[in-house]
Amino acid sequence: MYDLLFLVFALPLAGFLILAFGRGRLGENGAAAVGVGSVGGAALVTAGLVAQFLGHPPDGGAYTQVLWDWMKVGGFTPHFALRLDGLSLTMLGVITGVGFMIHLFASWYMRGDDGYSRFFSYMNLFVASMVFLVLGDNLLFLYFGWEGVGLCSFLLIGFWYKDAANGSAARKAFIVTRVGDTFMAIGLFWLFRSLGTLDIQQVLQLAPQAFDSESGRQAVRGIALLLLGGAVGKSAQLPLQTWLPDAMAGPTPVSALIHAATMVTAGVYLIARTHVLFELAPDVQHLVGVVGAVTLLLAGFTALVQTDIKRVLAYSTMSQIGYMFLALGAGAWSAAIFHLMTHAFFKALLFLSAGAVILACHHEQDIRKMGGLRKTLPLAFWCFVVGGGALAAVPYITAGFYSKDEILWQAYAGGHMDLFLAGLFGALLTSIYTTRLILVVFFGEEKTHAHAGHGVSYWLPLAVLLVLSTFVGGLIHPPLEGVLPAAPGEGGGAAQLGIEALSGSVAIGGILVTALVYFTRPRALLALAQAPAAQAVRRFWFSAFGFDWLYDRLLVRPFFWLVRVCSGDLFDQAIGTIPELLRHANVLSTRTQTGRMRWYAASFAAGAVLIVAAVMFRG
Amino acid sequence: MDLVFWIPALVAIVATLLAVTNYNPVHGLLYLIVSLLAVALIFFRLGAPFAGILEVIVYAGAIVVLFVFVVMMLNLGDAVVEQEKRWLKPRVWAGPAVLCGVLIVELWRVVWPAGATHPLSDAVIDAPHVGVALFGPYLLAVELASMMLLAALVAAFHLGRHD
Amino acid sequence: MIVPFEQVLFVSGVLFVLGLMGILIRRNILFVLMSIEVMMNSAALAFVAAGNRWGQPDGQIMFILILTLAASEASVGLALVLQIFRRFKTLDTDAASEMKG
Amino acid sequence: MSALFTPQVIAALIAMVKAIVILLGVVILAAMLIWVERRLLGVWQDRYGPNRVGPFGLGQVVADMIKIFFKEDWMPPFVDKPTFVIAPMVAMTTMMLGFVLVPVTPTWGVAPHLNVGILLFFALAGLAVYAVMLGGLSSNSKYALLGGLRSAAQMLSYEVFMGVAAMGVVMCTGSFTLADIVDAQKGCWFIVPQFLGFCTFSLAAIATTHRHPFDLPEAEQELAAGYHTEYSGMKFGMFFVAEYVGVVLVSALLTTLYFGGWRGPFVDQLPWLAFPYFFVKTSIFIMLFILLRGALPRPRYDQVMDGGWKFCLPLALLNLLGTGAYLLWKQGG
Repeated sequence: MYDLLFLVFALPLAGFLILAFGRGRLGENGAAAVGVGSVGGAALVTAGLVAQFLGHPPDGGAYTQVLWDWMKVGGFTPHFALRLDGLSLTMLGVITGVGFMIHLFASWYMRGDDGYSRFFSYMNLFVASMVFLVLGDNLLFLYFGWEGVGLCSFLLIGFWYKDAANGSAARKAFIVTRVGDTFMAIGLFWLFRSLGTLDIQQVLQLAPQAFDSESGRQAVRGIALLLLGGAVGKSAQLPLQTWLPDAMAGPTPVSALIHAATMVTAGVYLIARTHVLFELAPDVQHLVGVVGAVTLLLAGFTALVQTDIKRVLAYSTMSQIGYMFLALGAGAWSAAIFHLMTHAFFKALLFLSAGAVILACHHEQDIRKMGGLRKTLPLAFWCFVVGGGALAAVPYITAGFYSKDEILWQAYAGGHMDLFLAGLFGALLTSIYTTRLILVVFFGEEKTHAHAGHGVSYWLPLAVLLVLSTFVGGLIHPPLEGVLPAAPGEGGGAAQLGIEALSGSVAIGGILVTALVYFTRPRALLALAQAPAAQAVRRFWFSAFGFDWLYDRLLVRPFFWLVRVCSGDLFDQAIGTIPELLRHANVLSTRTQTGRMRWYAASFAAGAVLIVAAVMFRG
Repeated sequence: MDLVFWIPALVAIVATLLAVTNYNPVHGLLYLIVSLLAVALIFFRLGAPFAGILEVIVYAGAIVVLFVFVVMMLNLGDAVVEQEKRWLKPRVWAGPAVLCGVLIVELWRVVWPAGATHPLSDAVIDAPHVGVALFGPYLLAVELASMMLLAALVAAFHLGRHD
Repeated sequence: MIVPFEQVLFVSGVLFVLGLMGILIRRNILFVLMSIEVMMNSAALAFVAAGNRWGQPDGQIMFILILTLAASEASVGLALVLQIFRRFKTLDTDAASEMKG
Repeated sequence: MSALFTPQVIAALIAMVKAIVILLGVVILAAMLIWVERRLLGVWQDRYGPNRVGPFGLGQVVADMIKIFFKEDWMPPFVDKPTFVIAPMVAMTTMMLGFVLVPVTPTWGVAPHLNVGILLFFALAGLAVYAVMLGGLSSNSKYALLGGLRSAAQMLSYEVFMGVAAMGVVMCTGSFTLADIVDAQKGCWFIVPQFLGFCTFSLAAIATTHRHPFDLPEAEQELAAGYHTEYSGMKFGMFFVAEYVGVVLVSALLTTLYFGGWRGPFVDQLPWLAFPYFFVKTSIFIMLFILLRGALPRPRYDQVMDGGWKFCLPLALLNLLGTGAYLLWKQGG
């Protein structure tokens, strides 16, 4: 079974090639069959791998499949190899499993779109790249997949490229993440220079000795910081978070798969993968947690006031990834991955049902124009209730509770009180904005007429993800022992129960208070919102704490100014003379093009006469 | 003086000259055929019977036939002769003729320097020799040539269609 | 006793230049194509003579390749002649001068 | 005197005499064929045919020849004179020249050992197209032009796979030379291993001589007399005789290529049997061609072209492929 590992990325890649070279000739059903089928096949293989892994774990807890040598430069011979261990298996399950559900949903969602097969070809390429990212046994391949998913994210955000705004959103996402990628690339160079290898296992083994000296500690601090920069960019954390809300310009399944479930969690995966480096640099590790904490609070406040249904979810994604970073910072590696998994379930569910709502309301995304949809869209409503519950971490019955509570407990147990309090407050914010979203969209008066979807590719993914978002998802325990080090507070006992009670009551309290205020004091709420101070705060929050404005002033405008200043300088003029000369030469040479064949032949003949004469007189 | 070479050579030169200067396309083509047959004879004399016979079969028997065929299809008649007479004024041909004369003199000086004689042999290189070389070291060239013929076939078919 | 190699080359050169002259002086595209055939034929003659000079079949092989080239050229060229005649109602090469700069 | 009659000169003289005898024989045979054809057609179509002049109407040949020789050789004023004159000459010359190849008996033949052998026949057949084209073109008449176009296209098409078909025989023999080909048929005539080649070759041969059923160029109903509509007198006679010479040539070639030429039972013991064998075999083919004329309807022009390109050419290629594969297999053991 392990031999089939390569299929997990080969199948989507083949799907991509077929769809890309088919150029839409396959028709919608054919494209859907190829696009969904290839990911489905990958999911099946993954399921088999999971069964095998749990039943008969490979020696050393990891299986490596060397396909071929990629290149040979001096002593540097990276193998083209796939490595399967508990961590990558977990990621694989999320990518192919959730990915398959989203593909299935997308085959319903995208029907009738001009770029139907193009969409699936991008999606398949994305899945292939993401699988490659998590399976690569070498940081080089990880980086390869990293850039691959970035490319697919760019392509899919700008999928409806005819609207210029989508194109600029795609560019923004690409450029902002590129900043992080550059950090990461430099970090990898530094790592390779220090250790002479990029093979992940060797890095993890060599690092403790190699960085034992004072200068080594400085080096590992720098490397960890640079890797964090990459992770921050990909995972939309402070300060590179601004691209994610704009990325919602892509089709909703894209938002579900790439900008909620998989790609944006790549940063979490990267840090978990290279955890040894972060453990060697404790202050950087703590910085990871702080970044996560600040981001989750900022995103939580921002989500409170957003009016676009997808933007609310985008900010909540940022905030949830903030939780994961917080967990990483607190040393709760497994909890971070666990939350990554459950978050993939319930956030994919939320995005897909948001997609269902959007499509039912004729591509309306503004929640102020929705309302009372619970009657017309019962399935979407229940999905939102369960997914929102998981997001807000309603105790015991939702998947989100188990993972988030684990994070809070570990933060508390590890003595990171700052992180713990931030997380607790974030939980309150989460429950409030989640409740607000559900109340505004599904309750109140009906403002638009919605058409519910139908078909198996519509309800099956929602149903599966719905089940996974309940406590069922919380029962899945990723086999991470041996891959990631144990967290400080394993097997908590009474203290953990206390934390559970605290966080659970915070979540429930937030929901109840919000619902109560919404149903009983709508007038007071309105009056509060109308207050000038509240308006200012609202605007500030709405603009996501003004980061876009800040970056525009700080980076974009100076850059444009520089470009303008430089556009007419001396060098430019000097270079400009060359094309000018060429243009004149062109005008002259077009004169010789008379269109008369005999003229050309005569010049040939004259040339021949000259050449032969030269030969004759030379010797 | 090797008459078996020089007689066909003179015939070829004269016929070619007449072919390229004739007013009537059909007569020009007839002279061209004569020139080709004369060259075929030279091939026989040079010990290349296979090349000689191919020259007749393919050049004279197929390619020039195509020309005649096109002339028949266009059915130009006497008008074309009048037109050629108008086009072929001394003013038109004097310059190129001088240029070509210079080129001939130059070629004569270059390829036939005084005193240089590399004798040719009487040995016959027969069809089997050519065939063995053609399908041995030149196999790739044969494949390329066949591909070119296919391309020409497709192109001619496409161009020749009434649209 | 056959003539020396140089004399055959000279004859080939004369034929070539005659073909070249045909291209230079004719306006009728049919004659231009004929002249091109003459030029190719003269090149073939030079190759065959060279084959004899070295006692190798390669000269004749080049002749055969030239033959295929000439056949392709003639077929495509004549198809073009038909097209030109259909479009411009004349065989004047100068009529088809739409590519002038 | 003895210096003049060196052995080479004597050999050359003997060869010349042989050539003249063979060519004369062919021409006379061709002339006789006019009578033979008319009589035979008469027999097969249940009528008399020429039977008035001389015994069995044999004098009819002489009478026709006298008429053709002495008729006024009139040339229409609108024709292109040089080409008009050349065309029948080409027709006659190419067909007659073909006989230099044929080994009539082991010792009689002009150049049966020619190293390009059968290729020369294809060269001549290729040149024979000019007779038709020039005749049609120089006549300046639309019947002649259309007839010339048609027959030129037809001959070109059929020559292609005639060559391909004959290459099967060449591959079996390993030589272009007709004498070698006859020798190679000592054990078994090539009709057996090269049956497909024989079928296509004979079809193409009929088409090349534009005999019925491939006489579309002369289809009277549509094109008057095709490319020789404007011809009369001796020039017409040359076209006419050239056609019969062609029939004889093609029959002789079929005999040589596929039916063992002069070979037959006891020919090694009794060499004088060679000529009768050759004559009889060739005559049978001539009769066959005449019978075809009497028996078959004329196909439409596009049917003729389709039959050539879409039926005969693939068949000939198949034959060639099969032969090549068989020879390679035999060689490889």
